[in-house]
Amino acid sequence: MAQQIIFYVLAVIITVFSILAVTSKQIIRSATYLLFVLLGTAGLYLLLGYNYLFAVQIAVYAGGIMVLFIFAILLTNKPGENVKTELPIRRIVAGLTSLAGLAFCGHIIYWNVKKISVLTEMADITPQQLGRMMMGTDKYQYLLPFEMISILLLACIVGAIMVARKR
Amino acid sequence: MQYTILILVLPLLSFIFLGLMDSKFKPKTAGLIGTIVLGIITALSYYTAFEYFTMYKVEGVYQKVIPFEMEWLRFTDLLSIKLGILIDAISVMMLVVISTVSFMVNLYSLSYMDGEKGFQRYYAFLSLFTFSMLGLVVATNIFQMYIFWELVGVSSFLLIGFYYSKPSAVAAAKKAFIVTRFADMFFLIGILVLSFYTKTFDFGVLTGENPIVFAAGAGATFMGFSVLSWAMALIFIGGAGKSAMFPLQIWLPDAMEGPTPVSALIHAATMVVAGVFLVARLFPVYYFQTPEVLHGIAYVGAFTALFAAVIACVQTDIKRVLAFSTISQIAFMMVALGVSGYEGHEGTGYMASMFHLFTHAMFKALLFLGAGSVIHAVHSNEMKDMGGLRKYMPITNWTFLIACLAIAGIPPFSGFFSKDEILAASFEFSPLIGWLMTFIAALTAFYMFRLYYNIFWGKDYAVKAAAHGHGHDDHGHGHTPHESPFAMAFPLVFLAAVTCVAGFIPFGEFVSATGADYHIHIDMKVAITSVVVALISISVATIMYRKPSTTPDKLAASFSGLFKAASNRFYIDEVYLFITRKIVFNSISRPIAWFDRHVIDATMDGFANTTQWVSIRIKSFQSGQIQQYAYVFLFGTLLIAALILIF
Amino acid sequence: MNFLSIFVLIPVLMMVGLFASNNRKQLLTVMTIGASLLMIMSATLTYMYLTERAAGNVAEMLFMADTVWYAPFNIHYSVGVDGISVAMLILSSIIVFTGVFASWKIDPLPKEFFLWFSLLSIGVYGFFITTDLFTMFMYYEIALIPMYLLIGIWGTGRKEYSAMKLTLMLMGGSALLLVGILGIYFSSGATTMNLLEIAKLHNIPVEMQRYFFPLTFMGFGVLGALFPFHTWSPDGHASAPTAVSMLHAGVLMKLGGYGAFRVAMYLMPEAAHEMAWIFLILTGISVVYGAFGAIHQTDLKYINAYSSVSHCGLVLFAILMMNETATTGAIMQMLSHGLMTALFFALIGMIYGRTHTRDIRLMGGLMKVLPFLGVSYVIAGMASLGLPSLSGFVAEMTIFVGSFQHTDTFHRVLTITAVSSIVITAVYILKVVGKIIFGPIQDKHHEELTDAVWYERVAVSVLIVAIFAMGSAPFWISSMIGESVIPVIGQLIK
Amino acid sequence: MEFLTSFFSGPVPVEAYLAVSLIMFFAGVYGFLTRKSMLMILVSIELMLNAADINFVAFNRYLYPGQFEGFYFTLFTIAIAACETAVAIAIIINIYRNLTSVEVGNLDQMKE
Amino acid sequence: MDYSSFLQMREEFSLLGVMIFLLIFDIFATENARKYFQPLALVLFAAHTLLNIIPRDAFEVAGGMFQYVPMQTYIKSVLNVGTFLVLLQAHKYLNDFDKGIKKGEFYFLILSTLLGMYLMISSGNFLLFFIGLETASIPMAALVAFDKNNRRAAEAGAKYMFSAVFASSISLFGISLIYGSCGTVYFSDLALIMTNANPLQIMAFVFFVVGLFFKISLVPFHLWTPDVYEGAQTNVTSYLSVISKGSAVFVLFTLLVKVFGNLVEQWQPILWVVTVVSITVANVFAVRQKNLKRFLAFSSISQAGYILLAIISGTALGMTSLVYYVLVYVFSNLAAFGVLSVIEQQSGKVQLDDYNGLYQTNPRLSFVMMLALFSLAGIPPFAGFFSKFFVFSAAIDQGFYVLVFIALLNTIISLYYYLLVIKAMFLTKSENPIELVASDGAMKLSLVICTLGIMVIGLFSAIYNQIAVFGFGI
Repeated sequence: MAQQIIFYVLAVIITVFSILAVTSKQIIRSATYLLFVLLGTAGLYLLLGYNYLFAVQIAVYAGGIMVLFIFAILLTNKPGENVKTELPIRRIVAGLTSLAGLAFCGHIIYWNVKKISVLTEMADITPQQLGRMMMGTDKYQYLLPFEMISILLLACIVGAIMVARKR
Repeated sequence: MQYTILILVLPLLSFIFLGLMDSKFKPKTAGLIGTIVLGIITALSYYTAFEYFTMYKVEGVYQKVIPFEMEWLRFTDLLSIKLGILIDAISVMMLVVISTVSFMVNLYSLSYMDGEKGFQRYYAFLSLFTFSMLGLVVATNIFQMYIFWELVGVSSFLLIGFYYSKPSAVAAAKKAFIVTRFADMFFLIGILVLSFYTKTFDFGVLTGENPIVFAAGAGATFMGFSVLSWAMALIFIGGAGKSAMFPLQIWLPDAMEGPTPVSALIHAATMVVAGVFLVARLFPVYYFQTPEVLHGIAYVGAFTALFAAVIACVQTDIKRVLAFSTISQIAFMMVALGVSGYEGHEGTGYMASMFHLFTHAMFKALLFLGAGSVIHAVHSNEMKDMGGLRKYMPITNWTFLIACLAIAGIPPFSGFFSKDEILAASFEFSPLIGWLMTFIAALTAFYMFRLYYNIFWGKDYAVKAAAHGHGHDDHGHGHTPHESPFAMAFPLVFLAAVTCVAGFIPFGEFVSATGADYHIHIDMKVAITSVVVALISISVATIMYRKPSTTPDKLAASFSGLFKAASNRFYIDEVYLFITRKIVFNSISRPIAWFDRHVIDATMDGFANTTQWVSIRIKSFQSGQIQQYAYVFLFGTLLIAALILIF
Repeated sequence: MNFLSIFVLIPVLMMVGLFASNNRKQLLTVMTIGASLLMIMSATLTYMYLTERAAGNVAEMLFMADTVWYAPFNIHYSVGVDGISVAMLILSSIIVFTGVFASWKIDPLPKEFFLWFSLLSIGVYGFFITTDLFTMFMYYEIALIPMYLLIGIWGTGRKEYSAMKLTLMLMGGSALLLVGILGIYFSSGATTMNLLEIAKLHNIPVEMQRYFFPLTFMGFGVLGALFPFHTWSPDGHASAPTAVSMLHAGVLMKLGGYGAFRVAMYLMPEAAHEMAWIFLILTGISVVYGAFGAIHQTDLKYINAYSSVSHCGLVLFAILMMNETATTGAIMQMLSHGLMTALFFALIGMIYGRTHTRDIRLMGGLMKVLPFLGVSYVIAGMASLGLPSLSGFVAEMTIFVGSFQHTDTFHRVLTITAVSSIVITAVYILKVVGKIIFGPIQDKHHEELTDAVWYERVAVSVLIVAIFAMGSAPFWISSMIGESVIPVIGQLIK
Repeated sequence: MEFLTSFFSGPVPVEAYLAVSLIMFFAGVYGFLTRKSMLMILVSIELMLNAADINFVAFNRYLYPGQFEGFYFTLFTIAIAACETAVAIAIIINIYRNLTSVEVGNLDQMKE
Repeated sequence: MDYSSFLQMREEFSLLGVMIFLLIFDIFATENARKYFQPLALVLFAAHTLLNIIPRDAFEVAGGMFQYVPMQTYIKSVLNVGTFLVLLQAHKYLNDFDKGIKKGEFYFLILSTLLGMYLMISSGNFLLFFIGLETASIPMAALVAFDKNNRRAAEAGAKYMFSAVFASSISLFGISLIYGSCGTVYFSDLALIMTNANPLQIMAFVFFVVGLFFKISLVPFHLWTPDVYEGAQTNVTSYLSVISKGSAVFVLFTLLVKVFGNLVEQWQPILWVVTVVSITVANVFAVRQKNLKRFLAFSSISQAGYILLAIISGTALGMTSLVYYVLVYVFSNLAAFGVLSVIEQQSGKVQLDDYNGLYQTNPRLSFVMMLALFSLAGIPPFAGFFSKFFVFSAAIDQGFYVLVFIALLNTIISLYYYLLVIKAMFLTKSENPIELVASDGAMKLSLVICTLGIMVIGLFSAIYNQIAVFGFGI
């Protein structure tokens, strides 16, 4: 029961703040709402038993990305300045389309996904296991993507620096 | 008779030679070459005639001889165009006629055309014409005939348009060509239909004894007539075009724009009788297979004869009078063929037709050459510029008179004999046609003597010239017309001589429908009637035209409607003009050209314009706004997913 | 190296030679030598072909050669000729030869002009020697695209518009064609692209033929000026420079007829039988419509272009009659039309070069000042209206007689309709001849014009001689073609 | 009512997670389509990526607990999101430097 | 844990080696040595290309996460050649731009995107695939904004970035649903599981595949293309239009057959519609373009549509034709872009009207441009004709007659706009045409290679036949 309640609380948080994040008039608030959403998501990971993921989510998103956001917001906007309002017609059209998409996808997913509501018991994943999977080269082991994402990171750093630096 | 091939080859060579060398020759040289070649051909023709009529008679029947034939173009196993020479009575007769007249015309032209620009070209064209005409008459099959038929047409076109910088000459040439071409189209279709059912082009097979070739087409009908009737009628239309039968006669009077010797050769003696020759050639087919068409030919001929004769009475241009006279006389020949039977006495019409063709060629050429002589002297075609010329041009006067008497049917000139036979045949066929033809014969006598008197008698030329005071000062011949030089006078005299004696040739012994002998016997009743009628007509003409008088004008006034209509040739030209200008040009051609530009082409351009239009209309999709791009992206995704899941 | 490939090789070498040339003299030398070589080659080929046939070789095609090119698609570079191709090769050589002389003074950019011209020749020659569907299509397109630049750069009048229109419409045709060709290949089992082999297999299902026959026929028909896809022809021809008009009307339009016969009819005989009536009506319209259209025109080139529509319509018309005689006539008509229309365009170009107008209303009496051109024009006109002893007559008569042998009344009635074109042709030809060649001189500037110079005389004389030769001695060419259409006709009446 | 009670009383079904992620995803989409500031658009993007992450995790945990594919996918996606954000922010800063504005509507120099 | 199996990934490692070497060289080399950066880089890259041109036997690495088949060597070689040409064309620009200090970044970014494409091509798992996709697109955004002080380039960078991220988010969502419905992200397992057309799977597939459509820039996912092409530096544009697109179509083909083979009933109609719409819409837009870069953008969209014809067939014939098409497209499009870029660098002119009368002043460049356009339009005897013919054949082989017919009708429109450019260069006279443009050696070399490629590839069937040896190769 506790699980359910925690879940629904998190769900409400995520939903509400998601919507607030994309509708708020103040950009800094938006960023804050996004932070809540991300934290909520981290909570879901924890709820599902993926502690490591929870940690990463907090560290990378809340720690890294949000900082970048705040930094960028501060750089480009005066804090508290309102975002200009869009044409309402576009908002309505976009909203309707999003709702239609939501309904459509929801419908398809709801009727076709395997309906399992019982969590199978999962043995605790030890950091060793995680590390071994991360460093392995067999099936269900992830050394190759790990290496490749490092290259991606390198390239992105180079690119970002190149674009962002003054000269 | 292998040498007959020379009759075709020589003029062709002459044409090519003269045509290619053109102005490299002196005019006189070119003329002499042409004339000499023609002289040789004439001699050859005479020799052929001599040899044929003496040596190729087997059991009293003249045989058909094919001394030369080669395959020229092969269509199917059965159908192929062959080029060859068919010698039989009528083709030999035609050879003689053509070569004689042509030779005379060549000779005559040496003087008549002297000094004209393009003299060499003129002789080249004459050679071409002679070649084509000879080829036509000796054709062994209908397709060969068609080939030469076309060549004749084009030579006629070239010769009529000889004075090519004169718009009227060009127009006349075009008209002649197009009208005859129009008729040729029917000829061609006729050939196609005929050959489709008979699987042959060959005259020998078509006119042979064995009618089995027609079996395939016997039962077939098209729009109520048998296909053979259609074929033969269509072929006749081709002949009618060349022979200027109503309603295709319109080109012939205009064709008088050409040099007068050309008119004499082509539009009086030879080419225009090609139609008659064609019908004669296919006579057995007409007679045995499609008699109804043959009768139709008779009626068309009779009407044309009347029609042309009436018009001839009121024309003032002397060459046009002769032209209508020609039409009328050819129609006589057609009538004769149309009313003719086949064997023995019944074949009078056929024989008469050929006989008349022969005699007519001679005296009509004579008339034209005489007219040429007159025109040469007075530099005008109009009767009103002439008169009293007998004093200045005695030879022309006498020869012209002989020709007039011949055409009027006064014995003992040749025309009497041939025309008499035609009348006799007509009376046998039906009294109505007989009397009609007699009446036309009377008209003939009338208008010919009207012509004669207007030229050679009447008010004196000098007086007229003084009165009008125009027409003579422009050129260097002086005021007094004078007799023509020898080169022009000789052909006149020669042809006059022929006209005088030709009637006594026992023509029937040479030419008849079956090839067997046919003895001419003059039907005295018909003969006397016709002579009397002719004499009356001549008298009337004498009264009216020998001295200047007001009678003609009064008559014209009292029949003003008819007179006006006849002077305007019964407005047939206008009808044609209406059809070509208004219907073909303006109602078919112009709409088609418009349709092509504004509908078909516009459709093609329309595709291009539509693309452009669409391109401009949809440019707002590319608004530059990422969010709109994303919206389209999303929408596209959802749409694809939805469509694929729903269907 | 196969003997036939030399026909393609020579233009390639010509292009190389042109590339290396520096001045007009060298260019012309290269072109003259190349064109003469082509003439000699086609004469040799004709001789060899006839000798071979006389020696009793009854193979459908002679001098065959075959090299695998794209194995996965069974594309081969395969060549071979029969009487039809030989005739077409002769025609091409004559036109190319005379085209060189007709563009002796081309300006500007002579080098580029001749390069494109040679490329065009490659396409034309290749098309006629090949027996492979793909290669055929390739050559077909090679021949099309140089037209754009040739017209666009060296043309006159609304050249850019016309060039674009011509190119796009012809490309539209080739789009239809490509679907047709691929359809033929795949529905015949995708085992061979060789025409002869596909014909031998004869296994394209009839329901597939019903789609591909019209596509292929129309595809080729566009180039053959099939109504209603002919509108590129008047504009294109009117704007093109002389030699290009000659080559285009003289040879390129023949690709259409040849292809329609070789590919569409030969490979899909059942559908051809079923659908012939549709196209017969269209071509029948072409014949009459083109002729009537020509009457109303005032531009010499337009007149000739519409006349081409009419004459080329007759080609397709005769092919569709599907009997030996009519088809032979069609091929002869291609030959004849090629020669005379080339002559026409050459003369029009020469007249235009002197008078600077093509409007018949502004000209007159040219015979007086330009006797050589005048006489030649009259001869061309006479050939066009089917005067015996000139090429037009033999071709048209063969067509008419052949078509009329059809046992069906509908076909015979159509034939009669087509026959009527000979009168209409006479009308517009004589109208022009009477107006511009005969009659009084219209423009006093025209009195100082000079007659044809030597290279123009060469071009015109060669064409006239060819027209006369074909018209006077048609037997050998007719039999050469006649025996070559038998296999195709055999396929059709099977 | 029964529905509601059963909904709350029973174990949390996988659909519930999916519903959350879906709402988050389409909120992101909505944001992308409507927000004016590029930074806001970036925020929306984060929502969309995050939604996918939730899916992976939920599927892995509920449906395919045998292996850790979804888990690792999420892990790497987080890293990728970080890369994206870094470069995107660099680009936004660059835009700001050029235009002194981060309004997406100003990116309209090239169109049609 | 046996890492030695990684050594089999020769292409990736050799490219990685070049990248790292260049990065280090760029950072640590002296000012003097840096002059040799570009020649060295080009030589190294050429060596990399040549070394990896021979196909090997198929193998798997990392438990099937990386799958190699010989066909991949061909497509990678094609991409290598294309990249090499782009680098050649960029030579002068990089030397001149900003005094040449950003050469290193340019090379590193380009090569890293290339590495990303390698991964996409060879991946056997959606995770690796997605990483490859991102590696191929995120640094690309930085590249698009390379000329960052140019407002247009900055704008293009932003547009590309946001569009790409939006697309990859949707794609990722799709992948998550695929995982949800199948329980694995390994291609080989997915192919077995995805047997019945579950709607969820179909929807997931659609969500996923539009990400690739975006990269190939198919209508309606193409809207970013012209703007980005126009704004980006020309060499980047050419890279984007040729290499990025070439890799994506290959991947699309592989995935459709290898992973979604059982959904063929679903994806064929999708591709059918997308092909028709892409070709038509792109052509209609292209007709009106005045800026040549935009013009080529629309042209490349329609070309992508033609490539789909090969994909939709889903056969070995289609695969071969696809690789061949990409090869030809590389040469043709890079020739066009090469001319464009050399002229833009010297005169700054990219408008169609500026090209009026180009032939008078720059005959060679006009000639190359003309060949390129003819090849793109599919005119024989140039290579484009053959490649078009083959993709049409591949589609017809599977019975897509109507589709091919529509595509062919569109070639008329495309011919029209290609001819517009040719018309401008050859037909239209101009008062002040672009003056004689001198191109540097590298550019000349690249144009010569392109020209040779255009003229020769079609006529020598060995190339196609060689590709066909590995037929399907999936």
